[in-house]
Amino acid sequence: MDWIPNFLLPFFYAVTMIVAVMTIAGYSVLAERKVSGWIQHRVGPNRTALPIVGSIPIIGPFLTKLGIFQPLADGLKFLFKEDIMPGHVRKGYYFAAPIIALVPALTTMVVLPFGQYVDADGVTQPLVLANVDIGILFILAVSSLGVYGIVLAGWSANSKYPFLGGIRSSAQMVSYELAMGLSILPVFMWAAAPGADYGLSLYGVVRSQDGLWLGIWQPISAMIFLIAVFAESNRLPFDMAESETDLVGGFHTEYGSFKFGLFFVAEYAHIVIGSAVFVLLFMGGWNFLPFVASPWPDGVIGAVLSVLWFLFKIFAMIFFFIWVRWTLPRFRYDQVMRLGWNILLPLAVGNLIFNALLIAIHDRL
Amino acid sequence: MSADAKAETITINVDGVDREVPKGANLIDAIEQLGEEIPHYCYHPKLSVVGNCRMCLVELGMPMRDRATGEPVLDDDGVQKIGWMPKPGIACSTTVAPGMHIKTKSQVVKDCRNGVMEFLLLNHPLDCPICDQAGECRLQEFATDYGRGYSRYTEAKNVKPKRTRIGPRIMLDDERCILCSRCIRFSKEIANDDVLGFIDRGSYSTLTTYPGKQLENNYSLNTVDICPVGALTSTDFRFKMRVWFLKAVPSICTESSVGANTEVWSREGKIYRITPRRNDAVNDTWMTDSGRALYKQVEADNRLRAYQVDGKASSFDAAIAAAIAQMKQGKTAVVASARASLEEQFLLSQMVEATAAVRVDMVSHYGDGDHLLLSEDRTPNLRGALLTGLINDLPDARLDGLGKAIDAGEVDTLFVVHEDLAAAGLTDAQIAKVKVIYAGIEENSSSANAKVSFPLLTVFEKEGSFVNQNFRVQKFHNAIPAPRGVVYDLHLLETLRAHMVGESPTRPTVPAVWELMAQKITCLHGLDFRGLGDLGVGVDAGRFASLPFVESKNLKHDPEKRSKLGVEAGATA
Amino acid sequence: MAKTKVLERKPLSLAERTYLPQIASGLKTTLGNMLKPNVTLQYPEERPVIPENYRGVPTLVRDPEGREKCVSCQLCEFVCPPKAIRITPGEISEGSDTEHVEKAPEEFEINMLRCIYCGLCQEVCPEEAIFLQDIFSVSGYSREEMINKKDKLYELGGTLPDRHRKWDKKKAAEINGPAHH
Amino acid sequence: MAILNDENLAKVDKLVPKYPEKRSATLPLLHLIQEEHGYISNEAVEWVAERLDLSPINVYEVVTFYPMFKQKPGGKYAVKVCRTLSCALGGAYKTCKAFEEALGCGLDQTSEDKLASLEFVECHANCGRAPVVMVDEQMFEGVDENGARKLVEKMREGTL
Repeated sequence: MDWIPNFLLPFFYAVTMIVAVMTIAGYSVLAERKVSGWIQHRVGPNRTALPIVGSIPIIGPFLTKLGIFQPLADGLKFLFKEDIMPGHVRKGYYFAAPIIALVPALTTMVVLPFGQYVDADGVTQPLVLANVDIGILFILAVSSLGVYGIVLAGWSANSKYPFLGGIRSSAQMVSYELAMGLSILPVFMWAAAPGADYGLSLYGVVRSQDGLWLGIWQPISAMIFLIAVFAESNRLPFDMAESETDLVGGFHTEYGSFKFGLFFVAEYAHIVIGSAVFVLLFMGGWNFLPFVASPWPDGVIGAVLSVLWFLFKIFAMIFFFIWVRWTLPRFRYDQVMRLGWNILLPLAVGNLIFNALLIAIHDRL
Repeated sequence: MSADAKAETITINVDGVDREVPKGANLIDAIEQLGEEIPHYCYHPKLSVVGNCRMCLVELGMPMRDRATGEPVLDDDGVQKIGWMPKPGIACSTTVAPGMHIKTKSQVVKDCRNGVMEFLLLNHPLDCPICDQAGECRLQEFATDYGRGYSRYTEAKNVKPKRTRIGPRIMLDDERCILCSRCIRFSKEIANDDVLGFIDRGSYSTLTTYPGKQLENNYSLNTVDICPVGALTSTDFRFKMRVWFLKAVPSICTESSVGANTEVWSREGKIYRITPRRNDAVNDTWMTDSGRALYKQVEADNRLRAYQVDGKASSFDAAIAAAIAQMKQGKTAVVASARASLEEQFLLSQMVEATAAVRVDMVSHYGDGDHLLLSEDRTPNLRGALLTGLINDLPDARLDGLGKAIDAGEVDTLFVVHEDLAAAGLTDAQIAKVKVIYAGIEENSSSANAKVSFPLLTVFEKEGSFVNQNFRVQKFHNAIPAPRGVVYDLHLLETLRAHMVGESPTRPTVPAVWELMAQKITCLHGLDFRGLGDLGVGVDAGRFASLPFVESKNLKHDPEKRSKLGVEAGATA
Repeated sequence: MAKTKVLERKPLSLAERTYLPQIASGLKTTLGNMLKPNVTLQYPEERPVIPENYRGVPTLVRDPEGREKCVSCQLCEFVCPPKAIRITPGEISEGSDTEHVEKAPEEFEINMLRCIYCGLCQEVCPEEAIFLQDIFSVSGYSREEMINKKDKLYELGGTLPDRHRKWDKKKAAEINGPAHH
Repeated sequence: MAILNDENLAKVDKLVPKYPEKRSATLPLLHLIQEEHGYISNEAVEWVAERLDLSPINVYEVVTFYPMFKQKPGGKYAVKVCRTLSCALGGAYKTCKAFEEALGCGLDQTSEDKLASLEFVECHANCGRAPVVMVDEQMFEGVDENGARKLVEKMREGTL
């Protein structure tokens, strides 16, 4: 009877993971609203209160003021709003689109390591659902599927603004996927150096950043990757697909209630995943600080601390995402294309060649 | 008249400018004709001069002459010197004289007015916010021109009774009274009812009636009009509406054949009061109290408000169809009205032609005249019916002739305008024998038994003209909108006429009807509606001048003179 | 033709062309703003300080004796630019305590759907009976509800001190008779 | 209506034609009536008006204008205390007060026993010795408070 560890346990882990990512995504929305409020000298959501929790003397009002309960209310609202479907949409694709948008975002987390556990034998093991060697390839492959959701949504809506949004989104996705892929090659060229046994495993990348973080060692790669993540997750200043000023709402113009909510969550899940990957690749994962040995003790406590540290970094990245959003204006479409093809792609190729040469020279020495 | 006036002018010098004024005129009137005003309270052009308000003080002077030789006294430049009177004099009791010099804007004059205003305002309660006169108050107007803006009087003001009923229609506020005595003079000189007077003296002076008497003659409300302040107010209009909201439309009083010129004051389709409009050829500046109450017929309970067929409300088109069907059966008689306007009578005469009516009758409404502004004929337009050819002789008070015709079976259908058949002497049996088509303002015995009833409009809801006792054509204007759904009387008559002859009806306007009338009626040749002006035009009575009209001598009517004038009447229009 | 002066556009430096310094300074600005203290007023709980001459909802006031000050002179109705005021004047019946005032509004309506809060009614009122006070938030479920009737107007207006006591003086004078004997 | 006795009626008949306008006889007629009755009633006003072809209000205006015409019956004596400047300075107010107390009535009133009516009037044109008091047609000078009381006593005794 080994179906419990073989089947039920992974399932439990997966559900936990989904809940965690979804929760973080939900609270990213809150963070977005709150931070935008602060940046614009407003207060942001501060009214929603739970019946009992909200009335606990000091804590209740404080949480309410922070808007902690707001995502709950938003989620409920999305759930219970009337589900309006325009008459002119292509129904099957219209329903499939939000699911297709969300599923890849959630799937990528399977290969995301989020901490380490040193067991009683002193063996360090990654905390991950599936520690596959081709982790980064998996992520690149699956996450770029998310664009199908957007394209389908744009097309199935059968009206011009969503359609334009979908087209733009796919073009953008194609443009930046290249630069993104090329930008992380040097990372792996260094991390998966001959002798290291972990190939394209993300865990391996983190392990390799024990001392020096790759973000410092490979700043150009980090920058290109960061920009590409912005573009891939359709964040400002790259939200061509839904730019309100010229496309009304882009691909989700015709969506409402829970289906819109799915898109919404998918977008923020992308941010979470993107932040996590960036942290893993360039910010040392759960490693404490550059050149400082991680002080995590062995055992469960060390594992929890490493996870928390990793989460902290993710949150910092999410904050950065939001911060950028409320600072930079949206690019024009042609600017987005030029940046992707004319600048980032050559830069990434150049960076790759430069690093290859560097490694070649390094190996000769 | 105007030609005469032009011949008799003299030159006076007003504020350094030589101006032509009518000879023998009062100085205030003369200046008014020049388009300027000398402020005054007690003076009234139609009343005697008392000169007790002192507001009209002006500087007066005559060219100097040497007393001994009678030679003009010249100054160094060889211009005749002006002998200014040492003190200002009141303009109201000064008659213009050739060469007279007056100053109306000098500092002295202004000081005089300032002083007079200060005294008048000493004990004035300053209750303009609750005063009905506010907005048309001479005291307010001159206080803005010559008032000081604040009072130097620190003592307590005089207190007098605020609401004394000095007549059934008049309320006196003693505190506001400036003792100009216009009302007293009016009662005595115009109304011949000398009941008002000032009792006590000094600051106790009070306007009052003799104990046990009231100002209750039929002209009492004119005292309210001429009161320059808010001392006398009409109980009917009191506190109802501020005058600045009211729109004044020139109209004609329908009470009697005098045809007093009036102004109808309304706001948003509701009439609040009627006041006289000055017309020296008709009513001077007066009118009767009873005439002022006529606006109440607009909202009277017995007003006919809807088109009816067989006593049931119906649409205009259905009522027209029913009436036409009835009249086409033939043997239609028409009872016309002297209360309809000239244009309506004309269109009715057209309709009479179109229906080939067997006879046209009219009912007279005579009462006692007061030899002033209430004549014996209580209809406004009897002479109009004569001019339009509806009738050829004076009507009787009873429809006996028509009654006989009905009895003889000569009449099947009766088209009645305004008149009450039972009151006009038809028996129930006679009425029952015919089908009645009634058009009128009120519900009465005619409408009660009518096959078809058409609501007509009051004089306030339409425009048109009346011919008064002196064959003077005077027009009235639309003051308030007609009741919902009721068409203009002219439209109704034209529709009936057109359907009778199988034409398609037009919507006749008063000026358009006038064009027709001017062609068809001899004495209206060359006239048009606009040309009547606000004061009306006298027309040639022609062969009707010798008819034995019932009007006796009154304010502007002299039957003897009238019949003598005959043909000339038109010429002096 | 006015002379046009062509300004030469300077070429961007390399650092400027990367935009990175600009982005960094932008981020600095937004972060600086974020850390500044907030000025937002938590409206329904916190109320703004209403200055004395604030022009809120027009109301009718009573004098300290509880007498209605309005004498329905209708000047406000006249001056009201959007014609929001509607007064039916009435007479104070003889024998009442305030019969010396003679006139009071029988009905007084201010249509808050029309009112533009210009304050001309307050300006023009000779009896100091109408005031735009500190109420700034009005709402209702129907048009009828938005027309403030006389009762509502007095309820909103309350009582204000009367500096002149004109009618009190007048009444005293009526009781005591003329001052000079 | 017996407004005037025969003697006065005869006077009236002589008076009226003396004036070019009848209206001018109003004052003399009113004086006659006041002399006979001591006051002028509304009936008298109406009688005068009829006699002179006037409206009653015209006569009424005259009656109310002059303070010397009484509209109500007064006391046996009419006491008039001067209040104009020199008399006022000379103590007319005190004198008046004394009269009020002695007669037991206020100003412009008649004492309860109908003895006298008291008035505080403008100058009697006899400013020699203030205060000046007139009782009916008799002039008294220098009437102080004591003088006033004495005058009232005399009136009571009928020795004035």
